[in-house]
Amino acid sequence: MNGQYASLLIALPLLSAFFVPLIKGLGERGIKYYLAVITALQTGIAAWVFQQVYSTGKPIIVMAGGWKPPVGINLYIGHFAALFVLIVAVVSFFTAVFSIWSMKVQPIDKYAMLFLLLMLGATGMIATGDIFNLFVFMEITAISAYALTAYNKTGEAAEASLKYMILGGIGSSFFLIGVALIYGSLGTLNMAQIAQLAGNMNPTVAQVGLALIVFGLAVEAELFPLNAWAPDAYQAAPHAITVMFSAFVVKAGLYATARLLYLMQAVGSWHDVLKLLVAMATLTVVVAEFAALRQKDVKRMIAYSSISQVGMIAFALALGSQAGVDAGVFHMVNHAVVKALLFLGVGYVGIKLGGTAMENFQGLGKRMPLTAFALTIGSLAAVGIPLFNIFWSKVRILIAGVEAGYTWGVALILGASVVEAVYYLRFIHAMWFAGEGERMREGLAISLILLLLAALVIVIGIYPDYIWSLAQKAGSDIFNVGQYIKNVPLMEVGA
Amino acid sequence: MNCMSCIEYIIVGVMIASAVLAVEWRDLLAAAVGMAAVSLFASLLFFMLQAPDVAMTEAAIGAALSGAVFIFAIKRTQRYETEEEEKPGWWVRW
Amino acid sequence: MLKRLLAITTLIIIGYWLAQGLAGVPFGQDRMLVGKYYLEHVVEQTGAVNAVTAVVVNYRGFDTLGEVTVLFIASTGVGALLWSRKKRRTARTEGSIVLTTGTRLLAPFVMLFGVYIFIHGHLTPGGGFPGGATIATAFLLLYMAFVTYEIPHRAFEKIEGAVGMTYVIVGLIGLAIGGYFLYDWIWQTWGWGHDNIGRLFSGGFIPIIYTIIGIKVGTELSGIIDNMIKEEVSK
Amino acid sequence: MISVYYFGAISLILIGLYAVLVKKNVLKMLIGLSIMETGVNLLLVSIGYISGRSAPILSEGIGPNQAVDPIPQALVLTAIVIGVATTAMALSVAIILYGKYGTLNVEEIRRLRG
Amino acid sequence: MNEILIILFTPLLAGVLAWAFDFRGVREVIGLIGAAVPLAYLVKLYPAVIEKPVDYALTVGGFTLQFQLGTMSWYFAAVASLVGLAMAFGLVATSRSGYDWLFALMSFTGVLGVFLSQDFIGFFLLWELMTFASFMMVLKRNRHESLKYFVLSVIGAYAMLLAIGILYARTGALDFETIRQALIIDVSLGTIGKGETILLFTLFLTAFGVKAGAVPLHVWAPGAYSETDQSYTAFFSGALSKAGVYGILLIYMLMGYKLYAELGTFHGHLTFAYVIAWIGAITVVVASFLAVLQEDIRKLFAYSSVGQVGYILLAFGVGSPLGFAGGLFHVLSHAIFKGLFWLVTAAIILQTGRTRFRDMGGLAEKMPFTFAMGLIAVLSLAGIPPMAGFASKWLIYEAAIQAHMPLVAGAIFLGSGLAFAYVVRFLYGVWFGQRPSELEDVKEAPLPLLLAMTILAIPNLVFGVAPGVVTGYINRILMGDVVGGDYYRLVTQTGTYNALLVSTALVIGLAIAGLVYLYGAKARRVPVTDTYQSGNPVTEEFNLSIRRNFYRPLAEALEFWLRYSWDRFYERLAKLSEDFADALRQAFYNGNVQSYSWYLAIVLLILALWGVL
Repeated sequence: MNGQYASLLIALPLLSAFFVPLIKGLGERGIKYYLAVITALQTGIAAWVFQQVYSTGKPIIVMAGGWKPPVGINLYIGHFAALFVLIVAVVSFFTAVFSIWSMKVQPIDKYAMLFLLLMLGATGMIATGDIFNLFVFMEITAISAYALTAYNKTGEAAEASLKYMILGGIGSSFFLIGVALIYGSLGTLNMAQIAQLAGNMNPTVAQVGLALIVFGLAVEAELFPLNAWAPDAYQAAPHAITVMFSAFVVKAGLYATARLLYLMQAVGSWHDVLKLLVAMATLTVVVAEFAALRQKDVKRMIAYSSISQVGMIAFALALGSQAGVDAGVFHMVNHAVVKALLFLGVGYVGIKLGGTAMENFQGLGKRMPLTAFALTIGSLAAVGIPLFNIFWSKVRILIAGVEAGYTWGVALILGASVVEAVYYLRFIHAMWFAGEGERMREGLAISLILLLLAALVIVIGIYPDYIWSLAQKAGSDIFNVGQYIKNVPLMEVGA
Repeated sequence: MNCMSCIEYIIVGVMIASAVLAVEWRDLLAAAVGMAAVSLFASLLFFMLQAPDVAMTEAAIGAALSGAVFIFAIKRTQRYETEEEEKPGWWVRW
Repeated sequence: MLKRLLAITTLIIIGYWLAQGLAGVPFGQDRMLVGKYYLEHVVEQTGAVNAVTAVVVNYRGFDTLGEVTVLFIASTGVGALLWSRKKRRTARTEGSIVLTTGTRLLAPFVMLFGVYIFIHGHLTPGGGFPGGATIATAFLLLYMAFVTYEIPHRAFEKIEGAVGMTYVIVGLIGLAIGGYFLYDWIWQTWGWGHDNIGRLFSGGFIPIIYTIIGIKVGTELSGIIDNMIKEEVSK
Repeated sequence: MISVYYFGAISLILIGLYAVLVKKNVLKMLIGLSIMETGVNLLLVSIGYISGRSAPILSEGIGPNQAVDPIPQALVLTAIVIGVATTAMALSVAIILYGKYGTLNVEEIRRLRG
Repeated sequence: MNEILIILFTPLLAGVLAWAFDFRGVREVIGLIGAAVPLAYLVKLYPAVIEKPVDYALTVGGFTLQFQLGTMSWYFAAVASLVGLAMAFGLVATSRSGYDWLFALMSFTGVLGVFLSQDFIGFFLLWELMTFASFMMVLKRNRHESLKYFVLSVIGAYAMLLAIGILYARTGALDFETIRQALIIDVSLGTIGKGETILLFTLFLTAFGVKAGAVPLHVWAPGAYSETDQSYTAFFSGALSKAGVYGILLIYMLMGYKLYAELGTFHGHLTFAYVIAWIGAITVVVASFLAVLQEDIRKLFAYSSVGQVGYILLAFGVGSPLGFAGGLFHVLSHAIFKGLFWLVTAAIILQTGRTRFRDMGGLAEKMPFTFAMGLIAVLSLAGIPPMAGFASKWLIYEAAIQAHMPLVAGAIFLGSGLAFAYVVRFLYGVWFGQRPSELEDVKEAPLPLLLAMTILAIPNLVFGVAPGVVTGYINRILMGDVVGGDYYRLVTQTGTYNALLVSTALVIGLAIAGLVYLYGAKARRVPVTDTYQSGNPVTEEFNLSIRRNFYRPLAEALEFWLRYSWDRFYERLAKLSEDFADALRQAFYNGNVQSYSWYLAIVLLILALWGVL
C-alpha cells in the first residue's frame, strides 16, 4: 500500500465522528460498541503505519492535496510519530472499552464524537509537519478536551473546564502570535523549512517568536507554573477521559514543544530558552510532588504525580542532548503505560465504589484484588522501583541530566522522587494493609486490560531493550533536525 | 498624513475605545455589544488591509454570531457584574 | 487598585516586548515566500481566482478540515453540555409586527445570499464560513422574531454529520483517484472547467467543498444558537 | 515607530489580557479572551499586508505581483472560526456554572483547589 | 546458563513462584530450593574463584550489567547465602504467606547482586531492588516504620544515583574498573576538583551509611528490624546491612587514591578514612548505649546490630590492612551471630508471642535447644573466646592500636562492655529467673527454626576455634599476608591469639565446673523473686528488676544526651516538609482561575524582561 494511506489516521476518526449523528438510532450500547470498533480499526491502521515506518526506517510523508511540502500541508510520520500514533490508538481503544462499561452520563452520542475527535487531535498534533496545522490540531484537542472535561455537567467539572479554557485560551492566543511572527519573518509555515531558514531570522523576532511558541505549548504541556488547570481537569473529567489526558494529550503537547524547540536550534537565544525550560520542568516536578503528598483524593494525587512525571519528561527533552531526548521519549512511553494503568484502575474503583477518595481504597486488596494488584504494580512503577519500566527511563533521564551539567536539577528531582515514593507507598499500604471489605466481582474486560497493562509494565521493566531501541530511534527523529529537513521533500519556492 | 491614514487612526482609536469600554462596563449586555463593536471595527480594518474574505467572516461570525451567543448566555445567567469589593488580603486574592 | 496597577505595568512591559518583536517584521513590506508561489500558480493549479479561497480549500485543505472539525466540536460540545431531556424555548414577548413581517420577508433572501456567498467563494470574497454564518444569521432572525420557532435540530444534526462525512469522502476520493488525501481530482485529474476560469463552473472541488462547509457551518452555528437559546424546563 | 495596525492589534491583546487578569466576572473574562483573539487576528492580517497592493483576487487584471499575501488571511479565517468555537464552548460552561454555583464570580468558583 | 546468573536470579524466581503457588508446603519447598541454590553454586565455584574471577555480562536496556565473582564478592556472597539459607529455614516456621517469601527472596537476589555487580547500573538496580523488597517486608507490619526506612534508604539510593551520574559525566563510564582507573589518572589531570570530590564522597557515604545504619542515619534500623518477620530480620540485619559495608569498601577501591590525593592526611591517617572511622566509633558508642536502655528484645538487638556494623565501619576506617582484615572477619562473624540472635528471637516470639523483657523469663527449661543456641550467640556477640566474635573483635582492636587510634580503640572497649551489659540482661531476663505463669505451656521451637539456628551456630563455633580458616581467605582477598598464623593461631605484629589453646582451656574449665556442679554440694532450689533490692521494698515507681527498667539509673545519668534524638529530629523534619507541602499547594493551587492567569502573565513578564533587558 501507498504511504499516503497513512492519511487514514486522520480521515478515519473524522469520518466516524461525523457518522455518529446518523446512527444515533442504535442506542447507547450500540454507539459505545461502535466507538470501540472504530478505535480498534484506528489501532490497526496505526499498527500498519508503525510497521511501515520501522521496517523501512524511512518516515512517511503524507502530502495533503498532493502539494509538495512548503506549498501544501504535510504530515510527517517519522519514528516518533509512528510510535506515538500507535500509543494514542491503543490507549484510545482501551479507554473506549472502558467507556462501554463506565460511561453513564447522557448524551452518549456526543461523548463518542468528542472522544474520537480528541483522539484525532492528538494524532494530528503528533503527525503534522506544519506549524499552523499544529495550532489547528492543538485547538481540536483542546476544545474537545474542554468539552469532555465538563462532560459530567457537575459544578466541579464545569469549574475545571472553565479554568482549562481560560488558561488554554491565553496560551493558544500567544502561540498564534508566535506563529504570526515567525511567518512574518520567514514567509513559510512548514516546519522543515522553518528549521532550514531559522538561522536567517532577525534575532529579536526569533527570540520573541520562539518564546511565545514555547509559552503557548507549555500551557498544554503542563509546565509549572502554567499547569494550574491540570489537576482540576484531571480530577473532574470522566475517568475514561482522564486516562487519555494523561496518556497522550499531554504527550502531544510535550512532543510539539520539543519538536519546535529543536527545529529552532539555529535561533540565537535557543540555549537560554532551554535553560528556562529546564528550570520550569524542575519546578514542575518539585511542586507537583509536594502537592500530591497529602492529597485525600486518589485521582487528584495521581494527577499531580502525572504532572510531575511530565515535568521530568520536559526536563529530559529540554536538556538539549541526544541522550536526554532519547530518555525523554522512553519516559513518555513508560509514563503512558503506567498512567493509563493507574487512571483506569482508579476510575474503575471510583465508579464501582462511588468515589475516588482515599477511604474507598482502604481494603481494596480484599475487595477487588485484581484491580488492587494492577494499581500496586502501577504505583511501584511510578515510584521507580527496579524491574518496573519507569526505573530505566528515570535512570536514563537523570544520568543525561548530570551529563548535561544540570546536577542541581537532578538533585531536586531526586528529592521530589522521595516525596513521590512516600505517597505512593502510603497508597499501597491503604490498599493492602488497612481496612476490610467483602470480595466484589470484577469485570472481565477491564480486568484483562488492567492486567495486560500491568504485564506490559513488568515486561518492559525486565526487558527494556526493545522499547529502548524504539525510543532511541524516535528520539533521534526529534533531535536530528538535519535528517528531518532532509526527509521532507521540500520544493524550491520563490526566488 | 493623507486622509486614508486619518481614517485608519480614527478607526483604530474607536476600536480601542470600544474595547476599553467593553472591558469596563459593568452591564454585561453593553459589554457584549462593545465586544461586537470591536469585531466590527476590526473587520473594517481587515477590509482596509485588503482582506475582504476575512472582513466578511469577522463581521458575520466575530461580530454577529459571537455577540449573539454572548447575549444568550447573559440572558441565561446574570446581566450585571457584581460589585467588586476591594477586600484586602492574601496577595493572590487581592 | 494595586492589582490594576500591577496588571497595567505588566501588560505594558509585555506589550513593549511584543512591539519590539514586531519591529523586526516591518509593516507593509513584501516578505512573501510561499505566498508568492501561491499567487503565481493559483489560477493554473486550482482554477480559483480568489487566492485566499484556493489556499484555504486546496493548498491548506487540511487546516480547513480541522477548522470544520473545531466548529463541529463546538456544536457537539455545546449540545453535550447543555443537554437535557426536555428543552423548550422560554421567551414570552413576541416580536413586533415590523420584525415579524420583515423577518418573513427577509429570511429566505438572507439564506439565499448566504448560499450565494459560499457558491461563489472561489471567485469573490467570501466562502463557506461567512456564507454559513449568514445562513445561521437567518435562523437567528427567525428565533428572534417568533417565540415558538425552533429549528428541526434532529435533522440538522444529521445534516451536519452527513455533510461532514461528505467532506472526508471527497478527500478520500482524492486519495483513491489521485493518490493523495484531499487531492483536487476534479481539477487535476478530470480537468473540468479549465476553460472557464473566473466563472462559476471552475475551481475544481472548491465550490463543492465550500458548499459543504457552508451547509455545515450554517447548521452548526444554528445548532449552537438553538442550544443556547432553549432552556431546560423543570419537570 | 510601529504601524497603527500593529499598535491596534497589540492594544487589543493587552486589553483582553487585562480583562482576564483583573475582572472577576467569568463572562467579562471571556469577553477579554474574545477581544484578545480579535487582536491576534488583526495582527496576523497586518503582518500579511503589503503596502499599495490589493486583495488577492486575481480577476480583473490584477496580477500576482499586485496582491497581498493570501496565507495570513487564510490562517485568520481558521482562527476566527476557532475563536467562536471556543467562545461558544466557554459560554455553555459558564451557563452550567451559573446553574450550579449561582454566581459567576471567579473568587467563589473554587471548589477544586489544593 | 551461566552460574552467576543462576546464583543471582534463582532466589528471585523462586520467590515469584512461591508467591504464585501460594499453598502450604509448595511455597516452602520452592523457597528453600531457591535459597539453597546460591550457596551450593558458590561452594561449587570456590575453586574457580580462587584461580581467577568469574565474569558475566548482561545487556539490559542499553546498559551492560557486568557481574564478577572475585575473591571479595565471593566472600560477601557466601556470607549472605549462608544467612539466606538460614532465613529460609526460619521462614518455613514463622511465615504463613507467599508475600513474605516473595520479598524475602527478592531481597536475597538484591543483596547477592550488589555484591556481584561490577558496574554502577547493575549495582544501583539491585541495590534498589534489595531496598524495595526489604521495605515491603516491613510495610506489611508497620506503615510508619517502613516509610521511615524507605525514605532514608531512598535518599541514600538517590544520593548514590547522583554520584553515579556525576562519575558518569566525568569519566564516561559506569563500570568499576574503568572508573577506578579514570579516577587514578584524574589525580594528575584534575578534572574533578576538590569540591566535587568531597561531594562525591559525601554522597556515597550517605548512600552506604544509610544501609549500614551509621549514626546519624541509623534511625530506621530499630523500627525496621523489629517490625518485620524475625526470621527475615536475621537476613535483614545479618546480610542486608553488609551491603552498606561493602559500599564503604567500594569507596576505598574506586576513589581511595583520588580521595587521598585531594584530601591528604590528618595526623598520619587518611583524612577520609578518619571520617569513616569516627562515624564507626560514634555508631558503636551511641547504638550500644541505646541498646542497653531498651525494654524490648527486638529493639535491643536492632540497636546492637547497628552498633556491631559500626565496628566494621570503624575497622575499615582504620585504613590499615589489618583493619580491613578485622572488618571483613567481623562481617562474617556479625552475620552469623546476629543472624543466630534474630532466629532465636524469632523462636521466642513465635512460641510465646511476647517481645518485652517484663513478660518473659525462665524459658531455658522450656526451650533448651533454643537456649543453647542463644548462649552461643551471646558468647559470640560479647566477644568471649572461643567464638567467632572474639576473633574478629580482637583483630579490629589490634588494628586500632597499631594505627595509634587510642580514642577509637576506647570506643571498641566501651562498646564491648556495653554489649556485655545488654547480653547479660538478655541471658538472664529471658532464659532464667521466674517464669510468668502464662508461659508454662511454651514448647520448643519447631524443627525448621532449630535447623536454621544450627546452620548459623556451627560456623560460630568452627570459626571461633579455627579463625585461621577465615583469615587465610581474607589474606587472599587482601592479596598479602596480613594476618599470620595457622588455622588455630592468629598472629599480628603486636600479639598472638591461640584459639585452640583458649578453647581447650575453656573446655577443661567447663568440665571441671561441670564435675563440681554434678558431684559437689547439692544445689538448693530457691524461688527466684526480686529480692536483691538491698532491703528496700519494691515499689512500682522504682521497680528495677532485671526484666523491668534494669538500666534505668543509666538512663537517668544519660538524661541530658537522651533529650537529643535523631529520630525525633527527622520526624520533625518530615512533619515540617509535609506542612510546607500543604502550604505550598494551598497557596499555589488556590482554585482561583484569575490567580492562575496571573501565573501566565508573570511567565510572560519574565520572558518579556528577559527579552527587553
